[in-house]
Amino acid sequence: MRPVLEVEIAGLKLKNPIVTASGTFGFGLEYEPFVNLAALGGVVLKSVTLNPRQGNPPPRITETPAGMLNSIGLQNPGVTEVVEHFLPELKRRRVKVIASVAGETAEEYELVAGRLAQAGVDAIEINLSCPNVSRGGMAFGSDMEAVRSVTGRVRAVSGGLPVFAKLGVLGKDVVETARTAAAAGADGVSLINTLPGLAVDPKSRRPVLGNVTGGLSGPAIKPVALWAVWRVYKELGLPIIGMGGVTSIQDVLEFIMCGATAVAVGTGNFVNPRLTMELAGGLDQALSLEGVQDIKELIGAAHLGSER
Amino acid sequence: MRPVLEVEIAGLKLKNPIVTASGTFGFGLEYEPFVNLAALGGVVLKSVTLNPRQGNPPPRITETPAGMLNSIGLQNPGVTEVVEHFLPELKRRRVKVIASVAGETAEEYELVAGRLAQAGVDAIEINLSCPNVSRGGMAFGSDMEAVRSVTGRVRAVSGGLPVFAKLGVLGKDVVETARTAAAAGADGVSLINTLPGLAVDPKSRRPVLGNVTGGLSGPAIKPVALWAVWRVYKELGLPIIGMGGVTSIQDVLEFIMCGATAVAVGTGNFVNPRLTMELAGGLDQALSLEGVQDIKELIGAAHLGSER
Amino acid sequence: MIYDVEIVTQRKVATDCYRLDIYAPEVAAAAQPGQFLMVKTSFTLDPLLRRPLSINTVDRTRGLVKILYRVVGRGTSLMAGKKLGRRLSILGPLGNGFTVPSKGNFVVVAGGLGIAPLFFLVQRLRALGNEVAVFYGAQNRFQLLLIEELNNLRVNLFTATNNGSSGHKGTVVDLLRVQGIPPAEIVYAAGPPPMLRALSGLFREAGVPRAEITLEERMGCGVGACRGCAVRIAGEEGPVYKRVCADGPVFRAEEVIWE
Amino acid sequence: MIYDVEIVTQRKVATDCYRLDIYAPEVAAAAQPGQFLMVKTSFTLDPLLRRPLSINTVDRTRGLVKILYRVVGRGTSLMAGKKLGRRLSILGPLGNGFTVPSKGNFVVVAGGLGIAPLFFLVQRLRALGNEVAVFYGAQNRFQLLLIEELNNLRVNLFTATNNGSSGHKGTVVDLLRVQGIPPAEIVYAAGPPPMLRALSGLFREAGVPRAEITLEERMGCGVGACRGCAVRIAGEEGPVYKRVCADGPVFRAEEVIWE
Ligand SMILES: Cc1cc2nc3c(=O)[nH]c(=O)nc-3n(C[C@H](O)[C@H](O)[C@H](O)COP(=O)(O)OP(=O)(O)OC[C@H]3O[C@@H](n4cnc5c(N)ncnc54)[C@H](O)[C@@H]3O)c2cc1C
Ligand SMILES: Cc1cc2nc3c(=O)[nH]c(=O)nc-3n(C[C@H](O)[C@H](O)[C@H](O)COP(=O)(O)OP(=O)(O)OC[C@H]3O[C@@H](n4cnc5c(N)ncnc54)[C@H](O)[C@@H]3O)c2cc1C
Ligand SMILES: Cc1cc2nc3c(=O)[nH]c(=O)nc-3n(C[C@H](O)[C@H](O)[C@H](O)COP(=O)(O)O)c2cc1C
Ligand SMILES: Cc1cc2nc3c(=O)[nH]c(=O)nc-3n(C[C@H](O)[C@H](O)[C@H](O)COP(=O)(O)O)c2cc1C
Ligand code: FES
Ligand code: FES
Repeated sequence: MRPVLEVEIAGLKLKNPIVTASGTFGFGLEYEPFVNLAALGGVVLKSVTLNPRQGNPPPRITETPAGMLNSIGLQNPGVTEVVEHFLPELKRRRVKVIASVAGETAEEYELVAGRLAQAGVDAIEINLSCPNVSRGGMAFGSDMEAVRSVTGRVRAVSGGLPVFAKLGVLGKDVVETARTAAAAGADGVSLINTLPGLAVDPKSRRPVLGNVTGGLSGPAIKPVALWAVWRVYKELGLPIIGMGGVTSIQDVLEFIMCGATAVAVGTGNFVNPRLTMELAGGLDQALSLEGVQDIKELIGAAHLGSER
Repeated sequence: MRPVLEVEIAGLKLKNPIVTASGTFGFGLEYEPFVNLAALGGVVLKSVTLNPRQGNPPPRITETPAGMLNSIGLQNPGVTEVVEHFLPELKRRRVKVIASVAGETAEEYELVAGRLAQAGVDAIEINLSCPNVSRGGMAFGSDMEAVRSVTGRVRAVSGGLPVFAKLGVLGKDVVETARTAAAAGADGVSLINTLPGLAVDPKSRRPVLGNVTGGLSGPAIKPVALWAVWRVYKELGLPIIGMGGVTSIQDVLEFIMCGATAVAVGTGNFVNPRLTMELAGGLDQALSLEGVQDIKELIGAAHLGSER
Repeated sequence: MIYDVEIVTQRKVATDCYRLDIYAPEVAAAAQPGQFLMVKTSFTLDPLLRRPLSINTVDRTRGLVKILYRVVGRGTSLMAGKKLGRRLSILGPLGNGFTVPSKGNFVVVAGGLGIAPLFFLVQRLRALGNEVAVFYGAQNRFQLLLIEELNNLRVNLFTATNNGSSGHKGTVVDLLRVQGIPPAEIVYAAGPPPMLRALSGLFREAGVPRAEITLEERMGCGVGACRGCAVRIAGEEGPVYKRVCADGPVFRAEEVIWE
Repeated sequence: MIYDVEIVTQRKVATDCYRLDIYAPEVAAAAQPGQFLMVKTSFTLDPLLRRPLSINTVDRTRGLVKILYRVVGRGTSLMAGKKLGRRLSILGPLGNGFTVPSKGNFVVVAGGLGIAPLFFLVQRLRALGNEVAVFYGAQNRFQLLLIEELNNLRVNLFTATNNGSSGHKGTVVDLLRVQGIPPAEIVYAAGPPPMLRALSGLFREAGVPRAEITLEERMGCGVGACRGCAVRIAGEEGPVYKRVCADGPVFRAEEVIWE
């Protein structure tokens, strides 16, 4: 008997727990030469703002030990283009779509989320790591008042759709941020966004990235991501989309055992563009080998024996 | 002409910027088969508490991508043994000694620092990442009141010695923590302590570490460490001992260009036990190649051209 | 698009420069001049990302794809250490190549490793019977690669070296300034950014009808998804960031905004 | 103590098991049975840490050090892929070895790869002319390694395999229970923790005068500095954590506190 891979997270049914991490998979179509989108649990889109954004000056990417820094700066075509062009394409492919919402103000988040909800996405993810212009660029996610207002507004315009708050781990304790987001109406959380980072080119004696600082992702951050998932699951028991450095089935299982219901692949797509498909396909065998009949048995399994 | 490698950090003269990271180099003597201690800028000792501590249950170490997790739990022989046994040995070797102080209460920090200062160490580093028992185990470093009181008390018993506050980057914004520590009397800061992390063994479905969570160190965290050094240098201009993932001369230069005056080697010692010596010895040539006459020219050099 | 391939030959062609042949018949069949591969240089997690490398040429009958590269860092030095028989993961062919018209006169300007993508282009242009003038500059004559192969293609070859050990003493830009750009339907160029920038100015002054240059930028995905490989391009409504991997790597010289 | 060495031979001796010879005359000269090396398996940053591996034996005249290991993860599989002539960074000899008395009767109990450090011990004990009985258990007869070498040393060899393909059918602990522990000044053991735990009980019951076992724990530094390799030991004032790398890896069976 083949193990059951279907999971339900905050009311959203996914055929398997494998989804993509926002910003690493474009709008899905870019990966069609490698991936049958319909075989994935779902696709999380690049964060979208109200108007098109050009993003940060290059260089935008640099490699670091077992990881990478990026400072894309939310380059995206704006919500109208996404609603009119990409969503209809994705719908035809019958893949679950989780749209990621970004903005410079709480109003912008609300407007973008409203447009996307109306356009028929399956869930909303709120990218709370954006700089808040009205607070001097401090990330929304480290200001509990901003978390509350953005989450509340997005919740209000998202109808019955599941809403996930995507959090980093710096600034405020992640459990407190998650609790605040949940209280303001988030159905679950996405953990974790990139860590802040910087690299210097010793030859030129300048920061490598055009934007000076960037976000650290990839296998390097996996232990931190697992720690965040573990704590939020243990303290709050919220539905979690876990991510950070996933490159193998073993990584997927680690996230699930820490408490994630779905697992997102980000930087791993760059290393192996077929990774999401291979993971979705390989879970079957991995679970059979371990005698697991339903992947849901494993969610949070590593907590058994620890005081919860 | 050989480039000048001597640096002065918060009044402490080091013959070169290379020091060891607390907890990774024991009390120095363990590395004598590999390293001539007197050739280093200085040795930062394992964090010391008032009484001997046994530390956490094993396993205490696990490897992660380009990094490692540890949950040693401050195993140390207590301040008396350090003062009576290790310090006299180190003194005979004419190496600058920076003693790292830890505790469960502000009183304990004060007592330990006082004993070490009297015993003639060259500087004090306050390990603020310890769990504060009177605040339910929350790290001292993420509680500004605790940072103030611990730093102030240590400052008061340290006479004229330079005092460095060693900070992590979670909990509170590192600039704010550094500012608080400096206002309370710290002469400089050591950046960064490990990031929190966790690993799961999918076979046993349990966390790998006996203590469940641990501290992430090694090259994986280097970008985060550089980011912290960059920010504290830019915002506060404090003297900085930089560390996190140093394994090469290039890494040392990156830290210095971001604003560190001294650079500590931690996990890198495990990979290459001679690393500190090789770096101290190799700086000469690296600087000559670049036409640098005095390493002090490079401190913060990557900020030139950025608004400071 | 993604293949696990075997290294058929690898040989050192100059100081730090290697030419690698891999067996990848699908790629050989599909590749166009100017396209590139994303190559995984290690099976561990460090180095993590793939490296973009141009398709230097293909041998369709033998199913081979050739790569010409210089060791500049960890990824390329790991590649240089791989012996024949070792496997490599490649992704490609990627990107939009050069325009290859079936008739006309063409000028190709290569600086250093810029010859890597341009050699394939020259081959194609010559195979179609076109006239091709190649201006090729390098540090010294040992760094002028594929000279014999270029001569076999019977192109008009002009070289420049910084130390004058072959051809004009100076850069290839100096050479073009001295000699003038021959009349051509399209001028193509590849090489280091300062050279391309100088050439773009020269092409504009000379009134070159169409100039195509190939750009490099650090890459994440290589397939157009991450927006990591941004380059500033003059758009109809002002400057926009385009993707080297998916919108390029070949761009028209006049649309690139040099920072 | 730290050497860049060359691989002289590497051969597969059983499924997933390899024996590696490296040229390291200083280490060969200094090594004692029970000591280990910290081996760097990669020149990149992943895997990062060195791996502890026992000294299986040395050939002092030829300056060789031998390592017997099983591929269980990334580090060991990278090692297995290294061909002769490749270089390796090693640190050692490290730790405190077994007591090697010059006279007496001795019993050696090996489970699986536990034979790695014990083989060197048996050689030494026999070289001194001592009587040695070896009890050796493994999954099956193919996993019983170095049998010919042990026979050449003229020891009393008793084997056990889980499937009965050689010797007693069952574990080496079962075998010892059935056959009884021969009288000996010291009994030595190495193998998986559950076996060592069971043996420790057996030795206590049997009134063995002195039992030395070698322990494994994940290591950071390998030189006693980081306190990463803690093992709980009964101290005079209660349990204390000792370091496998510097206080061991050989401990007296009765002082180990099994968790
Ligand atoms: C479309 C494209 C085609 C290319 N074709 C070739 C080719 O045919 N032959 C060839 O030798 N090289 C080519 N390059 C450049 C090649 O990708 C880099 O030299 C290579 O990625 C360096 O990898 P590394 O790990 O050895 O160096 P790293 O250790 O990653 O870096 C070493 C140094 O190289 C520089 N560098 C790294 N990546 C890039 C990049 N993408 N662009 C510019 N500079 C970089 C950095 O400044 C760094 O200091 C091409 C690049 C692109 C974008
Ligand atoms: C003093 C000492 C001597 C040793 N001698 C030998 C020997 O002679 N031959 C031999 O084959 N092995 C020996 N080992 C075990 C060997 O160190 C591990 O098998 C090796 O480190 C695994 O590395 P890896 O990268 O292949 O596995 P990893 O990918 O690191 O891990 C694979 C699995 O192995 C386990 N593991 C990893 N490291 C250890 C460890 N240090 N102790 C216990 N389990 C571990 C983990 O559970 C993990 O799931 C010795 C260990 C010690 C401490
Ligand atoms: C190039 C790049 C772009 C990203 N863009 C976004 C984004 O637009 N919105 C967002 O919420 N996260 C973004 N992220 C963060 C990822 O979604 C993910 O949280 C992070 O990379 C950790 O996962 P990984 O280690 O698997 O990449 C981006 C990450 C990368 C590498
Ligand atoms: C095994 C181990 C033990 C450590 N113990 C301490 C300690 O006692 N006190 C302290 O302030 N930092 C301790 N640290 C943190 C290091 O001093 C350093 O801040 C961190 O490891 C980052 O540097 P690295 O990446 O070079 O290791 C320890 C780190 C490791 C790996
Ligand atoms: S490298 Fe990702 S879009 Fe070009
Ligand atoms: S491994 Fe560091 S003390 Fe043993």
